[in-house]
Amino acid sequence: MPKKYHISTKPAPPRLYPVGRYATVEFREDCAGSCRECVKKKCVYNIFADNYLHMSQMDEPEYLYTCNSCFRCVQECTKGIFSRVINPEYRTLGDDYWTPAIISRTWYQAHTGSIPVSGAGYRGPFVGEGFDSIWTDMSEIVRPTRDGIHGREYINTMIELTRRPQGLRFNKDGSLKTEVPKILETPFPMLFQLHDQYGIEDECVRLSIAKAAHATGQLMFIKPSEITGELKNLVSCMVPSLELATWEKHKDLLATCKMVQIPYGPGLNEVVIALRAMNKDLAISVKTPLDDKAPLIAIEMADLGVDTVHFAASHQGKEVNVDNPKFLRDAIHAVHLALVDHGARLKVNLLFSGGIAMAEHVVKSIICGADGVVIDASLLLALECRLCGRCMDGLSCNGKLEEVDPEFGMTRIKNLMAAWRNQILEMLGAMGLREVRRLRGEVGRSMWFENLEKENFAPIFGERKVP
Amino acid sequence: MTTQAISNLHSVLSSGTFAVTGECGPPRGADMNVLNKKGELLRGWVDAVNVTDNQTAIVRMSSIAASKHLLDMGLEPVMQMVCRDRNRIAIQSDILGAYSLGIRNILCLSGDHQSFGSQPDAMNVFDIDSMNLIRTVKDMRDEGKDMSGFDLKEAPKMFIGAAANPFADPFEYRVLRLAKKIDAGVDFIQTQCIYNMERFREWIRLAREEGLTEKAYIMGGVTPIKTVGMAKYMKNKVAGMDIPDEIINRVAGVPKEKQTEEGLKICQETIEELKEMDGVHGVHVMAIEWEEKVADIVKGAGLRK
Amino acid sequence: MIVGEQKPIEEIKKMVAPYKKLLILGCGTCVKTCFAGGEDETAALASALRMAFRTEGVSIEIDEQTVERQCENEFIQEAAKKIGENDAVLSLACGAGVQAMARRFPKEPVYPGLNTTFIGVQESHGVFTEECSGCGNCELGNFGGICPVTRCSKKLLNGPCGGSQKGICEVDANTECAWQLIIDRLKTLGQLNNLRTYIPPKNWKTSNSGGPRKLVREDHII
Amino acid sequence: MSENNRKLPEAVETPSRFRNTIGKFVVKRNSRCISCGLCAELCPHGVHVRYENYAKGTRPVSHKCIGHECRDKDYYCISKCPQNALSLKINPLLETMGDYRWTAEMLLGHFAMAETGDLPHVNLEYNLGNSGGGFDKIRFRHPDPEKAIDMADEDIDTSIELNKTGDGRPERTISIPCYGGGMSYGSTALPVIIGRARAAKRLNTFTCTGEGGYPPEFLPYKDHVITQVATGLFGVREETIKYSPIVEFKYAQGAKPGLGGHLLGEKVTEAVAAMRETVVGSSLFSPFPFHSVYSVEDHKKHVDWMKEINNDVLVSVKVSTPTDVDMVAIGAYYAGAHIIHIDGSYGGTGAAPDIAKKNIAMPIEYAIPKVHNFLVNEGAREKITLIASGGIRNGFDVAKAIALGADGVVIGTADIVAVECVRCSNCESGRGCARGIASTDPELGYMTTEEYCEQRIVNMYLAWRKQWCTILRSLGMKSIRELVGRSDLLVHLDYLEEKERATYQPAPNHAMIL
Amino acid sequence: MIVMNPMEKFKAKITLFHCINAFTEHVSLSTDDREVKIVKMPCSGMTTEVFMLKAFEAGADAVAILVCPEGACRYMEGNMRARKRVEKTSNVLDKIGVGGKRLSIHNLAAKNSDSVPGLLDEIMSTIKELGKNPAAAA
Repeated sequence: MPKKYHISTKPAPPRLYPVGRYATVEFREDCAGSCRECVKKKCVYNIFADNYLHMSQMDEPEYLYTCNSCFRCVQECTKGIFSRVINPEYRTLGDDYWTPAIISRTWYQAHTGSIPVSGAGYRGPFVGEGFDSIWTDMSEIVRPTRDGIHGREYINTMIELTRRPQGLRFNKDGSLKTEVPKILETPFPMLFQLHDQYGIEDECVRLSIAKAAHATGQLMFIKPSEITGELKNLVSCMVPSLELATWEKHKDLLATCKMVQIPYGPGLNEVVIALRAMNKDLAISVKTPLDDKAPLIAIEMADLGVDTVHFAASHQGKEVNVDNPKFLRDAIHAVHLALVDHGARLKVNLLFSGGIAMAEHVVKSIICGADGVVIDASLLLALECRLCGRCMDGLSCNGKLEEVDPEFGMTRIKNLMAAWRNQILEMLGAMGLREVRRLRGEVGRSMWFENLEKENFAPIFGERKVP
Repeated sequence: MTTQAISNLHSVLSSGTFAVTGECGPPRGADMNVLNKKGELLRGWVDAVNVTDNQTAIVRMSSIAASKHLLDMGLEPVMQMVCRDRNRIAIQSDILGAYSLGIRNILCLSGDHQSFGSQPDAMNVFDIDSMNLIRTVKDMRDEGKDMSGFDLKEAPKMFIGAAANPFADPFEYRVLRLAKKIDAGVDFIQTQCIYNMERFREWIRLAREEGLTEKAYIMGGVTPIKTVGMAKYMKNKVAGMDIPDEIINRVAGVPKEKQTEEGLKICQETIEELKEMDGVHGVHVMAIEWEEKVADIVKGAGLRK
Repeated sequence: MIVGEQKPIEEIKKMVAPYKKLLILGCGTCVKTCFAGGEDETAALASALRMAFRTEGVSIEIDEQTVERQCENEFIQEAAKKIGENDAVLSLACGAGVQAMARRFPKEPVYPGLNTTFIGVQESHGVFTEECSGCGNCELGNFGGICPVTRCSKKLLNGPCGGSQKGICEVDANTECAWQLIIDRLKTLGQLNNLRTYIPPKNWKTSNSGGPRKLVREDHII
Repeated sequence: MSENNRKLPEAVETPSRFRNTIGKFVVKRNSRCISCGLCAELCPHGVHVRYENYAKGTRPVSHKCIGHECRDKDYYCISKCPQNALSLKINPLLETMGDYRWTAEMLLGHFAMAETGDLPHVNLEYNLGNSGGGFDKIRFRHPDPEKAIDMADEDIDTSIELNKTGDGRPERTISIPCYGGGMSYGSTALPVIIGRARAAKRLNTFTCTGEGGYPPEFLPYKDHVITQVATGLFGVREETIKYSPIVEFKYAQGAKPGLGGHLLGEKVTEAVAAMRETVVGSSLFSPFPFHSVYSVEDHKKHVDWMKEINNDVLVSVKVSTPTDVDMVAIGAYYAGAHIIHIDGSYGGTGAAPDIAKKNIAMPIEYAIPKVHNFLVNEGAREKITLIASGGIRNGFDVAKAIALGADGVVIGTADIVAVECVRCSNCESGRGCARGIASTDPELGYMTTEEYCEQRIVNMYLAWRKQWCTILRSLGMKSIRELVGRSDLLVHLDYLEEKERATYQPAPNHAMIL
Repeated sequence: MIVMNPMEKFKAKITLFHCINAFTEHVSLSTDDREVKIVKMPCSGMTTEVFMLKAFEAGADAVAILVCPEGACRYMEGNMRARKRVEKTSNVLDKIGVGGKRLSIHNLAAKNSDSVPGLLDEIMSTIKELGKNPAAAA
């Protein structure tokens, strides 16, 4: 049995007072005073006692927003003076896609390394856009091949990033004739990169991510100019992102790397040939924006023999520079199917970035046909970024990212990755799969909203009038 | 009611004569001449003179000393005593002292609250209330014992009076309270100034019904109105005072220079009505700091010549 | 409950001026109920005092803590650590609390931050009224549950004085005449006859005229 | 009046166990009030209460207030108050309450039903959630007024049969088309689960043990308690099977299919550990799946085993809703089950990974017609009882589920809401539910009483029954069994032309912050 | 006594407590001569004396509370509570030598955030008149 892969976690409480979800509202003048029944004393979560502690220690009353929403104070207060409110700061976190719930759940995972578990049923909408219109399937009683929750630690989440030979040929003596390039793998299907919009340009942020990549055996895309200071010691986990025109300046760097990333563009072929000539074991990733030409580019790259194509979607997971952009779900599936039709799916690996905000997005991306994903904003969130966008306006960071201790940052990212990986295991376990690679393109393991409606509702209700 | 007359006032009242008492506030200083002057103005017109005890909680010569001065002038004092300033020890000792000086009438009062006086910061005592005080004097007189039950060497024989305010609220309680005071041992009652005759009549009727007018001598209180201003002030600012609007309007209805005269007239009319009223045994003229008019009033009402 | 009121800040400033490290100690029971010495008031006073001294260029360290009750040993003890760290204590408790602190911490100067005003109740929001003088000899039974000793300006036990008009005490237009209340209530209860009873002079020995009072429960002492 | 209906219990007013019941409106009385008592005389809903011999105005009973609706009535207290001492506003709290599936108004509506046994008199939208799909978009087609019948509630039959196989085992009929979902001893407070059993007895239906063993407190109600046999087999003993009228095999739970139960360590108290034969404080994860079941044959062996132990037992098979749920259902039928119980993905749970609750398996709205039609095509539909659960929240959802093809439903969350769950979803954290429902904490676990839970749950079902009767009457049906599979009576808003859509009640649609 | 020169140039610090229902920050209120710190309160009635004092203690030269119009408080009386507290706290500030005028409360017409810069200008002139907060931490 192979050695189990494991990401160690360690609680890493936030440096800043977290943006709580709820606060209670009460006017103390209405209070009965030191009431024997005082709900502030009885609070199961003891938030009020903590509030008083903070009152004497803090300048700003952020701690007001710490309620756990059991409503007992509201309902038990002798004089009924309590009400509740949503923290306006919480309300304005992120955007429609990166919802406050996603952001706060990401913080929770980075803090604890645990997967979010809650009671009561699902609380969200029936269906949503993009990934939210996919339900995954699971194995039911009469299906013999599944592992369930037990033994799931043996589920393999490793993916490959190098091209594969199309078949194996052998010499007469039985030895392998086909030349098999060196295989590059990552232990879980989430590669790291720096966000191209969010996040302050600070070495501690890059170092936090690099350290986490190093500690987990993951790869991180990075520009050579960003490899400064202590990052120089961690190049083994880095994938330099080079420009076609200037790549040769970084030959030294390439000597220590396993993979390189270059953009799609004129002159690419020559660069690929030159890189191959320089080091045949160097994996090559070609990065290109995710647009309506993506399927064609994927085929072109497969034929060209690059190892991996990295499609970058928008921050909200949509195609870029297109009039009616498709969401990742359909875009990934289109690229995947194009390669399958072309008979080239096995030649090349597909990575997608942008809009991967939750562990379920990783699984669903893979179901749609990706080999893996590249995450960025989630890494910043782990470092207590609030995705408020102030950094883009050159304003100070609300999450004080510039003060992150790289060691702390690494722990938070490791925690997040451990939590995500565990969730991937939950889903794979439920599906009875032992390997994440087996999931790639397995849309049969999922149920799509349109199909379910067509299959089950159309016979009853007729034709759907609302898209 | 004791049979043997204790004082001049007692004998006047018990003789059935319509008694007249006046009032004399001791000076805010040790000057006896003021007292002499006031005494002279009252002499001959009244049967006894009430000597107030730091009235309205303003510091004045003690009522015991002032009473003694009047006594020396040949007037009969009614020594007022309030519970505000003395505890029960001081009260009893003062009564004994007063008696030894020849004072024979005592009017037992709770006393105005100090918050109106010259020293609102003072601590008040109110160890016992006026009801307790009445009973204390009575017990000292009739049983010869002080409050602790100690046999006094010589019992102070005092003619005991108390105040009653028919105009204060709650009205229904007023007669009850009178009864309680009489039960406690009061010999005579002086009432608050009467302006609201209707209410007074009702009060005395109820007192009669309860048989109270048989048990104690009731003297109606009167105060002449000097000006409309004074009337209004009394109406609004003085506690327990009830001046109906008709009275004020009547005074206000005459020219300013005639207002005093009108006030005196009202006062005289009141006395005349009291004289005829069943159960009223006398009148108590409170012409405070206006003693020179007492003669006019008494004369005008045909009480003394 | 015991009702108190924060002392003027100038007075407090003068009291604590000699010290470099001051602990403001709140009390979470009665005086919290009347918004004079709970957690919020402690924090507000601490903040105000710090600023008051700062405006004068005086440096003083002000620490704060609030215990459940300053009149109970178990709770007082919770403050021991902070008291040890400070030069003086400004107690936001009633007089009893201040003295309890002074007694438990013999070497620590303890100053009162409140004026203890009376034993009373909150009649409505922000209105507190005195209801009991702790005379040690409760006569409420005679008076329909309204205390003339406390609520009559003259402590009259045998009926109202002549100053009561329209239910208002002669002393203050905002004070109800206790006797009016007593009579009204006895009338409702059908016990007006109570008033005919002569109430003998009150025994004030049980009140503070008898010197400092002490209650010894032999059954509690082992 | 049918036999079944005669057994229906009485509604008894059972107010909130908390001092302040949350209402849609807030009425406040300020200090200007002179307690004249006019408002108490005026208000027909009991918002203002005047106690005999109490001299002060009391706090208004806000949750009974119908709000601005009575503005034009002559009992509108706000304008009638001579002192202007009353004010009225929408309760700002509502914004922070509930979620897409259970909106604040749905919660309040259920609280009101559980309190009174009647439908709420306050204008609350308690039949539709804000989820934007499924039940929340499905409506009953406008009924033909000609068909409507005039029939008293008592005469309408809402009972369903649980044994349709005709295999000689007892016919078990329940008076309402619902029975209680499994809630284990360990996840849920004892008074709550016993209260549910007592309610089940009075309503002539069932409740289910869940996977936590069979506490002896259930014994007085054993004829109304289903024993669940789940993958952990926690607390399952031969005698508990013998007690049971029905045994439920839990293959999966809709909220976390493929994962098995989670009971976090904090909730494993001494009593729970003893019941489950395990160690105090250690988290319990039920395995998935039954490691002895890898085929229909294995499954049949299981079913036979139960039937062997108890000759009168009926067998229910609870599965979640994967793509092949229809195949699973028919498999269960051939293995000899009496009831096939499909649990949709949006159902309740004491603790489940969020990722599972949201993503794994399909919502029940799809699964019901899928399974129903498949069973019909296989000719098995008349021989098996199809029970649906997982995201069925209110009386209307029940009726819609039945019209889509279920015989009846299993209810979990709504029972818990009846005993005042606010779905804060902290069931699993720390000491468990702060409201004393999903907790075995020695303090929190006893915040409720059996009597209270029993009556609140009874009340809620009585109110639901009134809704069912109204629906059935309007459709001209005398029995709820006539409604089964009548999906022709349903419309889905997204499948209607705009004009027709406008004639139906729109689906609530407001942004929420969760 | 620290003597302040009122004419001394400094960047004024203003702390703005606002009810989340009364005001939303659209534009940055800070300018070259003032730094505005914004504290969102669930209701202005939650702004207790402590918060106001703490803001001054933390160095604010002025503190303003933005509340909903009279009668428009979602919690019915929060804005009135806030006003009463401001009156009281202003008194305290006078007594401790900070100056009660530095604390102000403003009813904003329904979500009329545009008037806020104008308010801040008024507050600035008060600060100019009174000088720097003498109680600010050194």
